[in-house]
Parts: sequence; structure tokens; C-alpha cells
Amino acid sequence: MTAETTTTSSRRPEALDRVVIRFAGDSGDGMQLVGDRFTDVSATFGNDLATLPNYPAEIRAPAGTIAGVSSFQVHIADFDILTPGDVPNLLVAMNPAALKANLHDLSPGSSIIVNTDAFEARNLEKAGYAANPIEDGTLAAFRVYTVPMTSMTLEAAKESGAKPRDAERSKNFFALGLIAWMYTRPVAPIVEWIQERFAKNDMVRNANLAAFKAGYHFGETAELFDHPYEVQAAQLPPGKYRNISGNVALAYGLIAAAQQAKLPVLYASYPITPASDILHELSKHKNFGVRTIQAEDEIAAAGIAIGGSFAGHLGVTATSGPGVDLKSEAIGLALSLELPLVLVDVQRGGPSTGLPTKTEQADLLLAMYGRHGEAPLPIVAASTPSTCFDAAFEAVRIAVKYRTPVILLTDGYLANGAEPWRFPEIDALADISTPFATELNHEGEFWPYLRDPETLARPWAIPGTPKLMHRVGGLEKQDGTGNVNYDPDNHELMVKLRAAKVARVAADIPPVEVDDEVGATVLVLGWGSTWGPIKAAVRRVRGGGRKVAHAHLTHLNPFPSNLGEVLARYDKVLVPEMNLGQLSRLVRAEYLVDAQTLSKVQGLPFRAAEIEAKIVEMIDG
Amino acid sequence: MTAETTTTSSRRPEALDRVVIRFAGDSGDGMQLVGDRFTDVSATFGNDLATLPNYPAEIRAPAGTIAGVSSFQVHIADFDILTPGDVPNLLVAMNPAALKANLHDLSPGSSIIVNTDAFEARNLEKAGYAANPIEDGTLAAFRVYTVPMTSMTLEAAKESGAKPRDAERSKNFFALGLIAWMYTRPVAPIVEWIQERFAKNDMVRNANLAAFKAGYHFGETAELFDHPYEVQAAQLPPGKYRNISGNVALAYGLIAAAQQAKLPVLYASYPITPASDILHELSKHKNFGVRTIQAEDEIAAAGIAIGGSFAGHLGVTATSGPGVDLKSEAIGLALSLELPLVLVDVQRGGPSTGLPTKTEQADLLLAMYGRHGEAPLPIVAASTPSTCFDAAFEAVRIAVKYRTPVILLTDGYLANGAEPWRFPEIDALADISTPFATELNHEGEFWPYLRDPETLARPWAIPGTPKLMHRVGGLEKQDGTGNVNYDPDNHELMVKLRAAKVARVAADIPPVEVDDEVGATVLVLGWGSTWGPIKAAVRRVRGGGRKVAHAHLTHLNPFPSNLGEVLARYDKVLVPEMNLGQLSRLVRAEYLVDAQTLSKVQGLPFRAAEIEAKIVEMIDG
Amino acid sequence: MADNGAGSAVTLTRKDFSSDQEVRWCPGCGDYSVLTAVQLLMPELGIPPENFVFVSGIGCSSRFPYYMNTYGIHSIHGRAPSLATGIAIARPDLNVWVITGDGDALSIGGNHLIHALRRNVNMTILLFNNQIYGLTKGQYSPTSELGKVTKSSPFGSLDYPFNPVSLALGAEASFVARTHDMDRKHMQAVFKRAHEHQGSAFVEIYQNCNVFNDGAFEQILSKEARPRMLIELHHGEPIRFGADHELGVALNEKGEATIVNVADVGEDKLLVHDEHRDDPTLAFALSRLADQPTVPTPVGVFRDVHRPTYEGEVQRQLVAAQERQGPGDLKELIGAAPVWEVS
Amino acid sequence: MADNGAGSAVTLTRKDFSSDQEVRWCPGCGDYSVLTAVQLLMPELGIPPENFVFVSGIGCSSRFPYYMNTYGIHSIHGRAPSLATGIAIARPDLNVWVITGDGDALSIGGNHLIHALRRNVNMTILLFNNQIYGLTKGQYSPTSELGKVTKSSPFGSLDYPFNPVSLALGAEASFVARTHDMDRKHMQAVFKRAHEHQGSAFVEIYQNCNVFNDGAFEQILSKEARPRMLIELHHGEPIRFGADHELGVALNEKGEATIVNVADVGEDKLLVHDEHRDDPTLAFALSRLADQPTVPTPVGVFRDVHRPTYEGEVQRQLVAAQERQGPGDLKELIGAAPVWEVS
Ligand SMILES: Cc1ncc(C[n+]2csc(CCOP(=O)(O)OP(=O)(O)O)c2C)c(N)n1
Ligand SMILES: Cc1ncc(C[n+]2csc(CCOP(=O)(O)OP(=O)(O)O)c2C)c(N)n1
Ligand code: SF4
Ligand code: SF4
Ligand SMILES: [Mg+2]
Ligand SMILES: [Mg+2]
Repeated sequence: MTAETTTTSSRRPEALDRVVIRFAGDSGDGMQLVGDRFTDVSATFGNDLATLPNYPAEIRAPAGTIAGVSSFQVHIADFDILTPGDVPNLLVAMNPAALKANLHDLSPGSSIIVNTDAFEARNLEKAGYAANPIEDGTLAAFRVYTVPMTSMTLEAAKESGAKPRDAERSKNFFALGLIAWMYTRPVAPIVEWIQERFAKNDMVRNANLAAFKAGYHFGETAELFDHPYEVQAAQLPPGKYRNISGNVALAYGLIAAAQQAKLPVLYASYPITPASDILHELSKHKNFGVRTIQAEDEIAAAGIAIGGSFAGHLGVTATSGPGVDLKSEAIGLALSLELPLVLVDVQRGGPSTGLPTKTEQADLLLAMYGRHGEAPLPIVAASTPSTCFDAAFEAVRIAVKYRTPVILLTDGYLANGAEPWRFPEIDALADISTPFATELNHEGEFWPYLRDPETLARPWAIPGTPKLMHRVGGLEKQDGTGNVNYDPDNHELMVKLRAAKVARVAADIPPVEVDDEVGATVLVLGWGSTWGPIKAAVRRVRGGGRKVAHAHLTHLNPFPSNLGEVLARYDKVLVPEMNLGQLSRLVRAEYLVDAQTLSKVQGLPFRAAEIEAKIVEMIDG
Repeated sequence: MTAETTTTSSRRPEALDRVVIRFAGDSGDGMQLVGDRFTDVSATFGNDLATLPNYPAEIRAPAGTIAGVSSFQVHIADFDILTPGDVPNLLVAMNPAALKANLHDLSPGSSIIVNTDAFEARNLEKAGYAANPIEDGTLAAFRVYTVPMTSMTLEAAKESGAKPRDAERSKNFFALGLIAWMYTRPVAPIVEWIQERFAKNDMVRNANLAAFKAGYHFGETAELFDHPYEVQAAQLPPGKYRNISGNVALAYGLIAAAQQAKLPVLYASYPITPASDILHELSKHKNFGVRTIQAEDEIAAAGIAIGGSFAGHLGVTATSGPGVDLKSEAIGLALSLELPLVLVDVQRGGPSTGLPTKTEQADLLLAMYGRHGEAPLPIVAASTPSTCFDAAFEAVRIAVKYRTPVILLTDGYLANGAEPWRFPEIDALADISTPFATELNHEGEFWPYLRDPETLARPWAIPGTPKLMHRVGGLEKQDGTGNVNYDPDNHELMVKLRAAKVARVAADIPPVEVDDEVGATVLVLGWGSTWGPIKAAVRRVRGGGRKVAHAHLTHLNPFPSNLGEVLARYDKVLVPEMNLGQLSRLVRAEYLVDAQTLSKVQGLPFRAAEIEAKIVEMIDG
Repeated sequence: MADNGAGSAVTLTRKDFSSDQEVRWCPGCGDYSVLTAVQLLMPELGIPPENFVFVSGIGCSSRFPYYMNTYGIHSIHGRAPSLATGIAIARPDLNVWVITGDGDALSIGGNHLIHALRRNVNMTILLFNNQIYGLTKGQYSPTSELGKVTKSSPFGSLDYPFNPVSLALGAEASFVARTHDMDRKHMQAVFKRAHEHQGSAFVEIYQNCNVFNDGAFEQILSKEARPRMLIELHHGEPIRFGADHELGVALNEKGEATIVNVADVGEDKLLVHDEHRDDPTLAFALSRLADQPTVPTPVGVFRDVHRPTYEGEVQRQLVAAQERQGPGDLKELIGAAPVWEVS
Repeated sequence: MADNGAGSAVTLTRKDFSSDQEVRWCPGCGDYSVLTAVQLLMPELGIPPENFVFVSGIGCSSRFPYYMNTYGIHSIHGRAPSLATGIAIARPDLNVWVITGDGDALSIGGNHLIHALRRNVNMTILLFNNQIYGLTKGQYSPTSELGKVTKSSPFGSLDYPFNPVSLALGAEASFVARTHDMDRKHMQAVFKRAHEHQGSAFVEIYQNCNVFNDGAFEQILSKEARPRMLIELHHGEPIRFGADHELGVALNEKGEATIVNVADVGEDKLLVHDEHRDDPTLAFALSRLADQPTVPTPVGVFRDVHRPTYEGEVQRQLVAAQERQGPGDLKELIGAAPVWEVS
């Protein structure tokens, strides 16, 4: 297959504005890999897109079982889209379990491509099918394409010299080839990628290439498919784009913020799903002066980050729920020491070990209140994969300026999901640096808790600075001198100062913007990764002729100063959350507004339709 | 001194209905010891009383400095009182620092007894006095009694053979003797106590006895004091009484509850102020089958307790704020395992290490939300030292019945404060036992998550039980079978079931009682140790002719089912809290009631007057 | 850990100890052979399944309890020894096994491990050492070799690894052993000894993670390498190895354990293994022969000494208290302070 | 820990290292003499006060940093080694000292301690071992002897104690020493060695808590007992002690370190101390001579070997990355993926 043959097809493609494809197979089938390829090639092609990987917590759950199914959903469009899509237009099912696990997400009329080779007795049984669903009418409502992928892969890979057992593993590339043909994807980048990635193993490379081409050609030659489809590039706002996942965006955001803060990143972390990739990403960038330390546990990671900040670095630590629990005491210390620190919580399904690979938003109240004593700190949340960059930047800005730990909330969906990112001009990024203290500040002495009157931040004097030697600690200390102090009034003062410092951030952040329509009576208030589905739902509601407003929070503590006023403008407030109503509780307590929760706690993002239905109900009801 | 001479005085005592005495001296002066003695003897005498110990976080802060001052306040009365008193009627100041540290708590006209011997240049300087306050008019507003306690103690102790440096340490007993005379306390029990306590060291015993008697006789013979005072026994509700501190009451409550639950206590804890005394107390009672384990840290303590509960014991762990932080993850596990467990949080001043020996109520929101994911659990709080017994009993009852971890909140004031306790008839205590599962429960299988339809509790099948072998863990599990399960709908079901189980406790607890007056427009809502000062404030407000209502919460989660309705009855709701408004936030979020916070975060309990003033302001304003 | 359950009348089989849950490890994972070894050993111990509790932390290996038809807890990361301690103290009649990994036991759980060992709580600890974090997909662990390239150490790890046997010995462990996933018989013999030991028994198992750290133990565990790379320890016997037992371990003049040619030094000079020595120095010396599984490595029981178990002592104090004070009487307890009556 | 600060032009005195905070320990506490020893040693090191950071956990001993006129953090219970690790990695130019207690370091902080030791992060760790929890008023600690009666163990503690030196050696420590609060000179000499060591240096200090555990070390530290109860270790010298050096340490035929009469065995047979031996077994053997301070106890440097420091290696990787990839360029980083432009 040459580059020329790959971008044209002998049959005329039909134009689509958008399509949602789900690749589903066994954990060992490489679905994430081909999903990623399809995504990347579509991104570079210029589609807007969003992705939703979904895989089991086990490294490799039993092959062929429902528990072992891994899937990757990608939504591509010629306009700006907001979610990975509610309902797949096309499901690629590599085995019976993949079919069974995903079938209920399809609508009648959706297409399904099945790898018929995998639909034999043992696999059917493992998936819990008494009869073959391809044959027994189970799929009557769908457009089903049966393709013997395994055998065609084996056939194609023969020349590669790979043994059948190994060659068989290339069948995901067969599927990718077929789908690439179906949606008229540029082929050259995929071929190049295969060549590079498997450069070290000729046999594997050749088998994968052969499978990919075979799949592509199968599409082209088989009578199965009428014609391919085409999804044109999207008209996105002008700028430079690349595809990016949340965790990578977050890592880049930290690097960028540290550069603009003129501080080296000292990142200490203990691996945990779905946060580990931030560590993996940052550890590659030592040439930026980024120090990554894999600590012995989450508490140590927090301690190392605090030590780093005390010594004049930007201390950062990231984890997921269980690790946030463990770091609570150390974060309280950072707060009492009034040192900059960023704690990233990539939320996953809880409580306890819960659903490690699934997404959830149920750590908001933990972030707010998960430390003993009065221990407030600023909280920032990202709302899409690429805004993880901005949220990280903002978290660092606040941490450094106010000398406080900041919690940055993302979630499993953002972390692993990807989207095109119109990345910023680096030169235009704000300078967020703060000078270290170098001089005595109070009548010939150095007072480590003598505050900046505007921000209430204390001076940051780092070891090695002559004359400014001082001691800090977790015991209550006198405002100003920082000396240990148990005086009742001083304690109350300090408690209130620490709260006031966080409250002052409100004056330093933008008011919440409302995507409003004159006459809307219902406001949808969201935070974090519900942004996409809420926005999509709002579009649909408006498309249906109703009026609705949407406001989305990036700052969860303190709230933007106009939030109370915004809430008061609407008759009804709806808060869709992937928890039992956590933002809702905060808003109710703060503004005494009867905010209603739309709750979904299933380890999966909302579908736009779910939110749409609720909005309509509230408007009409 | 014989028993006869000790209970009568040559001058006629003047009757008082109540008196507040504060003993203050250096940490090394033994103020807690004599405070305890005075308390015990007053309790047995039949006064109602309340105490407030107050000491520095250092083992022994520098002698003579303000930081080193230790004090003990005791309020005795011939009627039922509610607090250790707002303003001492009498301050005993053993040195200048003690005077300085406490003076601002007195009202004009209060009495002060100073140990003049200690008011020499070095001590004055250490306390930061430029001139001797006894002489420079500083004390003009007070009735000052100057007593050379040190020299009189030395004189008295001469015969004991103790060296002056040692004998001098008996001066606290001189002070106790003097105060015992002043308030006509029975002397015999104190003498006996000294004899027993110091039985092993003749010299010390004799010196202390001699000092005590010398103090007593000094009162009697010196012209300094007009006459002694007398505070008659209080007419308390009929019953058997003893004096008890909160930590001991809590330990007894656990032992009693375990007995009534027919479970052995397995108590694992890591020492921390102010919770350590629970460990110390429980470790004495091994004959009750109580197992106490001093763990390597708080996490291990929680883990050990969980293991104990899994194995069929009553797992209990106690700590203070920093330890609660650390246990968060393990408590989330207990919640996911749905096993009984009691976590006691003896709250102290925070954040971070904070004020370890001071009281605070700032862990309520931590108790509610301090775990990742949706992780609700019941919360119970004690309101006076003796109700720590009842609260512990209630916490165990709920934990065992609903198979859930329960958080029991007390605080430093309750833990160390003491009061007369009308203890219950043991035989009348409820049976709170629950049977272990012994049989298969689902079609020839054992399903560990097959719930009781009423309580939603799962069966408790303990190891060693044939046929019921099962595995539990922190991963999400299928309702019923308990098998690991990542199904979206099951997860949502389980999240909601765990929440529903906690919510059901509301039907199983008494409605909140309101101490009401017809026509009251202001409701004071409290929880925990603010009970005393709120009650006292309410009395005063009513004494002043105004109407006010008071409701006090023992159950913080779930709230009593009538709470919303109660709140709705009043125009205004005031919540006095030793934090920045934590219950207040919960109530606002839950009931959309504009509850106002009266906040005090000084490491000290409220004074009745502070609350009174605010109530009056709200009624009048 | 001792047999203290009631003997069972019927003969038990592996099936009696296998749960109905599908085993969820990667094909080829070393964990399978450990599971098999344990499930096959269990019936031999003569204890019914309900008297076992398997407690684990988090990690691939920590899924183990789900596959055992016994009582079990899949707890949280690193904390299994503490839960096991609670169970053992509450119920000395049970047999408690801890299943843990090199990350679970030595990274986040290091503190609980060393404290369980010093306290000598009666539990059998199986540490699945694959020198990698499996479940989180391949970061280096506290036993990974220096310079290891992993996802979290793309330029090589800098953390000097623990030697788990040395660490356990330094933590006052009363029983310390090592085995590996390639030899079921050896595993079973060692597990049985560990089970029989009164107190905490620590067993390091070299376990291959064929997905993220394949071949970590190849140099000593390949069929071909084993004779000259595994030094089998046998109590009371001179320490010898090699295809023809031509190699041995002797103390050099500095007192260091070293590998020698038996022919060179003579059999008399060989170190005679003594598991029961009070002083753990000999066991420690043996543990230093191999810091990484690339040189001749001792396997078997390093140390097995008697010390009272923690829960035995707890029990002793309870009994003594009851004898001294009589069984607890709540009324008496509450009334022990001065009491007065208001009527 | 190495001298890597800039030498100071003016001569420094103890005062330069003393803060203005009043020292808050009980009169007679052993902590005072350690403080004095450190404050007197500091000026000798030729490093200005601003280049020191003292990091502590929580406990009586952990108040130490407040009294030093250097940078300092009084952190949270048990976590000092982790903060110190962060500081050392961020700033290899600083001298980081960790102050900790037997509860702080060995109970709640055990895991951070052993990991700091194996990583060889450049820090000087002073462990104040008073065999008790002082600050919380007298519960037994992980170094308290079996059977100790305390507030939390009214019938005697059941926890078999750690031997801190053995534990550190089992955790791959590169420098391990012991000293005591009764001998300022000895403390200073040991602290200086620890400071000079490149990597984590672990020093156990026997410290008397005269309020809650008075006399814990009396049997070996009373003036009268010291000659026959303290075994001073000197590198390269035969290990001898006793008023007339009549006693010594030798290996018996089993390879165990034992106390001997020099007259009986002859000086040749005495063990010659070797701090630098790669194999920690000798140091370990010496640590086993005394599990509790009631028998002849070695003091001084047990082990001092060279290993790259953690932060040195971190630095090396940073430099190598810059050499390989050039200094980080954000634009390049972001643009490394396929980029497209919409206009
Ligand atoms: C508190 C917490 N931190 C981190 C994790 C993520 N995590 C799960 S298992 C694991 C390490 C597993 O390694 P190991 O113990 O060696 O087990 P293996 O998978 O190799 O058998 C980690 C870091 C977690 N589940 N909980
Ligand atoms: C998380 C936490 N748990 C418990 C405590 C209480 N605590 C403070 S110091 C200490 C032990 C002190 O013992 P040690 O480390 O030996 O120091 P010492 O006072 O004897 O010098 C304990 C248990 C605490 N401050 N924080
Ligand atoms: S990742 Fe490694 S340790 Fe985990 S199951 Fe797979 S092969 Fe086994
Ligand atoms: S309690 Fe003990 S260790 Fe603490 S300051 Fe007092 S004497 Fe020293
Ligand atoms: Mg592992
Ligand atoms: Mg100590």
C-alpha cells in the first residue's frame, strides 16, 4: 500500500458531521492502542474529538470474560464537540464478551462489526451467551457486519514469519485498518507509527503492518460495505492544535507554571491509578530541571514536596482518593507552615479501593474538609483534558502567590481522555514568580509570619539566605514572629487569618461566566469534567427551543465573588455531579439556594441526554 | 490535726451558693494535682461541680515563664451547675507568671491569693513584670491576700527531714490546705489520700501532710481572712453519684457497651494528647477481657481494630485530629467492608499539631467528609464529661447494629474535665448484642452482602464458622454476593445503599428535644461540649426575662428526623461552636435555614456570658 | 504459624480450599504457581478451611485471598499486617496468612511489616517479590535493582534496594525464609515450616512478573542455572551447592560468609547451617551473599527461633488479670471511686 | 553529612547557633547535653548557620530545632526524614540534620527512616533514644525493654524491642553509630563523623528521660560502670574495653561476636574493627552484643561506607538530561506531538 492508494477509496465516501466509534475487545486485544492511533490520526487530520477509554482494574482480567473487556470510545466531528458521545454509531466487537458488555449502550440502527472468528463455543460460554448472538436474532435491531478478523489477520501475517499465536495478536491492527478505510482516515501516519513503534522487532512490525493493510483492503474490496464515510476537519477557533490527554496536559501545565514562577519543580509521588501517568510524564523531562521522586508512600511524597517547597522549589504531589486520605495530615502541616504546595487529586471511583480505573467526582468535600481543625485551602478543578494545563497553571499561581497548599481536582475521565488542544503561546504566559525574602523585615529581625497586607502571604525565606534563619512548625504560632504560642486570642487570630488568606483569593480570580440566554429560568451549575456533557445538553435543550443557562466552576474554594448573585438570578439551579451532591451541599450552605442535584455515580461520565432530560424536566415541570 | 478539728472552724462560715476557684502556678507546681483533690473532696461532699484543667503542651515549659503556667479551675455549687464558671471568684497564684497569665480573666472585686515568696526579681522578670504587681497598684481592683507560702511550707516541712529543695515542692499542699479551710472542705479524705499516695516515700508524705496542715491552720489562725465560706451540698436528682472525667467515662462506656453487646473490646491506639488516657484506663481492665494494643501508628491502630472486628471482637480505636487524618483511608475500608468499628476523636486545637492540650470542636466536617468517595458514616458526640459514657454506649450500639464504623466526637475539655455522674443501673442497660451469622443464607450459598431489610446491615460471619467462608475487600462489590464488581449500576446501587444504611439510623434515635419556652423566637442549637455554657447562658437569658429555646445534638449524622421541623419553628437559629461554623454549614445545607454561627476558636470553652450576650443581641436586635 | 485448628474428620482436598472466583492474573504470571502450592499444601495441614484467614494489601499478588475458599480480607495498600495483627490477637485459634508484594510490604507497608515481625504476632507472611509494581503497570519497587529503567525511572532508578531477608533480620524476625515460584516442592516445604512456626514467619518468594519484569530471576532460576545459583539451606548441614556439590559457603578470616570451592578448603571448613541460633548474625551473613538474584543465592529457612507469640502473651495477661482481680464486674468498676447517694 | 557550605570568614561561636527561644525541657533532661554538644560542634564545621536545616518530628527531642539559630522545621510525627529528603534533593548545598526520638523514628516514622537510609539521602539523623514516649507522658516505646511497666502497659509491655543499630544495618544504612548523653566529647566526635559522611548517617543517642524513664542507661552509663560497660569502637583497632582494657571482643568458632578476657584468648584473636567493610555483617554482629543497655554495649561508629548519595545521583541525571536534550524548551515540548494549525 503506498501513500497514494491509502487516502483515496474506489467508492465515494459519504459525508458525516460526526461519528462515535467504540473499539471493544479483551484486555489483551490492544483496544487502547488502536483507539489512540485512530484518535491521533483524526486529530492531526483536523477533526474535533473526545475520547473515553474504559478498562478493568485488573492488569489482565480473565481472557474472554465480561470482566476482562476493555474499550475505547472516540467521537470525531467536523464541528466543535463536547463529549465522547452518548451512543456509539459503530461498535467494533472483537469477541462475544465485548459484544455483550457494550450492546446495551447502542441504539437501534447502530452498526456493529464483529470478529466472527472469536464467536466460538468457549468464548460464547465465557461471555455467558447460551447461543451465538450473531445468529439468534439478538442483533436484529442493528446493522451487523461479520468479519473473520482473526483468520484474515493470520493469513495476512503469514509472510511476516510470526508464529500463528503471535500473529493473531495483530488483529487489532486489522480492525484499525478496516475502520481507517471506513472513515477515510489518512493512512501514512499510521503506517509510520507502526514502523517506528515496532522498529526493534521486525516480525511484529511486519505482522502489524500486514494486518493493518489487510483490514484496509478488506474494507475497500469486500462487498460488505457500501461505501466509506468521511468526517471533514472541524472549523475550530484559529490557533495551533495538538491532541492531548489530561494527565499529560497537567504535567505540561506544571512545567510551564514552574517556569513562569521561576522555580524548579520538585514532584514527589507514589504510583496510583489514574495519577501515575503524571509521574511517568514528568520523569521524562529532567532537562527542565524537574526532579521526580517516587516516594515510599503518599505521606512521604507529601513530606518530600513540603521539604522541597521550604527549600525554595515548587513542591508538587499527585495521587488519587486513597492517597489524598493519607496525605491529609501533611497537607495540614503545609497549611500551617504557609508554604506553596500543589496536591493533585485525580479522582476515581470510591470509597476505599473502589473502582480504581473508573471516573468519579466524589472527593470535593474531602478536598474542602479533609483535615482536622480549621484548615481551609484553595481548590481548583479542570473541566476538560486540555484545561488540565490551565488548571495546573492556576493552582501553581495561587499556591506561590498566597503561600498555601492548593488542591487541584481532576478525574479519571479527564486524566485518560484526550482532545485537540489549542495550546497557548508560551511567551504570552503570565509571570507568576514571587521574590524570596532576602532582608530583615522587622526592626532588625526576621519575622517569618509578617504578612503581606494584600495577600496575607508570609515571606518565603529559603535556607542559605544569610540572617533570615528561622524555624517553622505545626504548633500554633504567634502571628508575625512565628514563635510557638498558645495564647487564646492569637490562636483565634491565626485561625481567622488563615481563612481570610484563602478568602482573599476570590478577589484575584475571574467572576464565573454564565452562558446565558435571556429568559432562562434554570441555571445548570457544574464543576470539573461534567463540562462537556453539560454543554452538550445545554445545546440540545436550546436546539429543542427552550432556554437554559450554564455556569461552570474552575475555582471551588473560594467561590468566584459573583456566584451568589448569579445563582440568585434563576428560579432553579441544577447541579449535575458524579457524586451524591457535593458541590450542591457547598452552594446550599453558602448561599441558601435550593440547588438540586442530578447525581450519577457509575464510574462513567454523564451522557448529554441524561442531563438534557433533567433540564427539560425542570424547565417544563 | 485530727478528723474533728478539721471539719469545723473557729469562725462562722458564710454560706455561698457557688464559687469558682482557679489554682495557677508553674507546670512543676502540681496545680493539676491539688485541683483534682479539691474536686474529689467537693464531689464526695455533695456539691455539683465542673472543672477546667489548662496546661501547656510542653512536658515542662521553662519554669517561671508565662508559657509554663498550668492552671486548674473548679466550680462548686449547691445547685446543678453547667460550666466550670466564666470568671474565677478566687485565683491562687503561685508565682508572678501565674498571676500575669490569669489576671485578665478576673473581674474587679475577685479575690487573689499570691505566694509572695515567689515574687522576687528573677521571677518577676521571667513573667515580664517590670515592677512587683503586688506593690505597684496593678491589683488595686482586687481583694489581694499575700501569703508567703514557700517559706511557710519550708518551715512546716522541716520535721519531715526533706531537704529544702524537696520540701519546697510541697507548697501546693499548703495552698490546698488554705483553700480547704476557706471553703470548709472535709479534711479527712485529703489526709487519707496523701497518706496513701505517698505511702512509699515517708519524707515526701510527711512534708506534704505538714504543708497541708500548715495551710489549713494558717487560714484558721491568720487574721488575713475574716471567715471561711461554705458551699452546701447540691440537691441533684436522686441517684448514686461519683465524680468522673470524660476519658474515664468513655472507657467505662466502651466496657459497658461491649458487655451489653456480648463482645470483647479490642482497643488499638497510638498515644496522643488528649486521647491517651483512654488507652491508659482501658489497659487496666484486662479482667474484663479488654485487649489493648499500643500500635506503631494510627493507621496500624485502625487496621488492628478492623481485624479485630472481622474476627468477631468490638474493634475500637481512639485518637485526636492528626490521628483522624491518618486513619481516613482505613475508616473508608471499614465502611466498605461494612464492619462495626468505633473511632473516637478527642478533638484538640488545630490545624496541624496546633494546640495539643487545648480544646476545640473543629473536626466535625472532617468526621463527616474526611474520606475519599461517597463515604458516609454515623457520628455521635458527647456533651459533658459524664455523657461520654452514654455517647460511647450509643456509638457501639449503632456500630454493631448497622455494621458500620461510627465516629464518636469528644474534646479536650470533656476528656479532662470532671463532674459528678449519676451513674446508671448496670442491670438496666440495654442488650445491644447482635447474633453472628452461622447459616447459609442464599440458596445453599453464603452471601456476605445479603442485607437485613430493616437495617440494611450485612451478616457478620466470623472466621471459624464452618461453611460461611467468604472474602471481603475494598474494591466495589456486588450487592448480595459481595463479589468484586465493576458494573456501573451496581456501583451506584452500592453507593446509595451505604448512604441509605446511615440514613436509616435516623429512625432509630430519639427526636431532638427542645428546651423550649412558648414564645421564644431564637433557638440555640448546639452539639458536644458547648452544652454547659449554652444551658447556663439560656438560664441567664431567661433570668433576664427573655424567652429562648435550646436544642442540643448528640447525633450529628444522621440528624434526628425532627430537626428540620424544629428549626423551622424559630425566627432565628444561633449555633455557638468552638470552630468557624461547622454544624452551622451542615444545617444550612440540609435545611436551607439561615443558621448563624457564634464562633470561638481560642482553645478554651465558651463562657456563658459570651453566649448570653449573643442571644440577647439576637432576641433584641 | 501453628496448627491450632481442630483436625477435620473428612479428608480435605485442594478443591476445599479453592473459591469459585476466576483467577485474574496475566497468563504466565508466577502468582499462579504460588497459589497452586498453597492450595495443595492446605489439605495436608489438617485444618478446616474456616480456620484460615488470608489477609492481603493491594497489588496483583494481593488478589490471592479471593481465590482461597477460606475467610479473607483484601485490605488496603500496605496495611495487611495490621489487620492480621488484630485478627491474631482477637482469635489465637485461627491461622492467619498475610499475602503481600514487594511494594505492598516494603514500600508503603514497611513499618507495619517490621513491627509485626518484632512483636512476633502469629502469622505467616508471604511476600511475592517480583521486583516491580505489577498492578500499577510497571514502576520500580524497593527491591528493584539500581539503574532499573521503568515507567517512573526512564533514566534508571536511583534507589538502593532493600534486601528483604536482611531487613527482616534487622527487625528481629523469629522466622525468615526464601523460596521461589519455579519449585512447588520447595515452596510447600518452606510454607509448611512457616506455618508451623509460632510467631510471625516471613517468607520471601521470588516471583516472576512476565509482563512488566520478565526474567528478573532468570539468572538464578532457569533450570540450567539453579544448581550453581541456588544455595539450599538445611539445618545442621554444611552449606553446599553446585551440580556436584562442589561449592560451599565458609566464613573467611574476617568472619564474612563467602563462596568457596569445597575442594580448596575442605568440607570441615564449611559453614554448618544453624536455623535456631539465638544470634541472627549468621542468618544475616547468609543474606548478604546475594543482594540481587544474579549471584549464588541462598534459599530455604535462614532463621527459626522460638520466642513467645504476641497474642499468647496478651492472653496470658488477660488470664492473669482475671485470676488476680476476678472477672470484670461493671458495678464494681464504676463504684470503685467515692460514691455518694442523693435521695 | 558533608561540609558543602561556603566557609565563613568570621569565626563562629556557639552563640551564632543558639536561637533566642527559651529551652523547654524538664530540668535534668538528657536533651540538654545533646543540644550543647551540637551547638558547640557547629562552629567547628566552618559552615555558616544559614546553610543548616534542622528538621524534626514530634516529641520532646523534636523541639530541638527551635533552639538552633539555623533554618528549621518542627514537622509532624514521624515524617521528618521525608521532609529532609525533599530539602536535600532540592538543595544539595545545604546541610540537613534530622532530630527524632525513639517513638518518632521507630514507631510512627519507621518506614521513612528505613527508606531514607537505603536511599542514602545526605542527612545526619540523630535519634534520641530514651526508651520512652516523653512528650505524651510516659508510654513504652519500640525500644523499651520487654515487660516494662508504663501508663499504657500497667502489667508490662509485650512488644519485643527493636535494636536501632541492627535495624539501620538491615535497612542498608551506609553510616551507623551510637553515642550517649553523658559524654559530650564522644557525642561531638560521632556527630562530626556523621556530618562528614556522604549520605544518610544514622546516630543512636542513649538519652536519659529523668521524668518518665530515669536511669534507663544507668547500668552502662554511670561513671563507675562506663569502663566495663562501654565498648568503644575504633576503626582499625582490636576491640578492647574494661578499666585496664582487660576485656575484648572476638568471634567464636560459630562466627558470633562474644566478649572475652584478653588474657584468655590473646590480643591476636581480638576482632579488629573495620568501619569500612562493604559487608555489614561485622557491624551487625557487634550490634547484637547488647540488645538492651544492661550489658557491655558498643559505642562509636559501627559502619561507614561510601555509596553515591541520592541527591547526587538526581543531580547527575538532571545534568545528563540537559547535556543530552539541551535545556528544557517549553515550546518544543508541547510541539513534540503532531501539530496542526487552524486559521
Ligand atoms: C494508598 C494507595 N496507594 C497506592 C495505590 C496503588 N497501588 C496499588 S498496588 C501498588 C503496588 C503494587 O506493587 P506490589 O506490592 O509489588 O504488588 P504486585 O502488583 O507487584 O504483585 C500500588 C502502588 C493504592 N492502591 N493505594
Ligand atoms: C500523628 C500523631 N500521633 C501521635 C502524636 C502524639 N505524640 C507526640 S510525640 C509522641 C511520641 C514521642 O516519643 P519520642 O519520639 O520517643 O520522643 P520523646 O518525647 O521521648 O523525645 C507521640 C505519640 C502526634 N503528635 N501526632
Ligand atoms: S502484571 Fe505481572 S505480577 Fe501482575 S498479574 Fe501480570 S504478570 Fe503477574
Ligand atoms: S519528659 Fe523526659 S525526655 Fe521529655 S523533656 Fe522531660 S525529661 Fe526530657
Ligand atoms: Mg511487586
Ligand atoms: Mg522517646
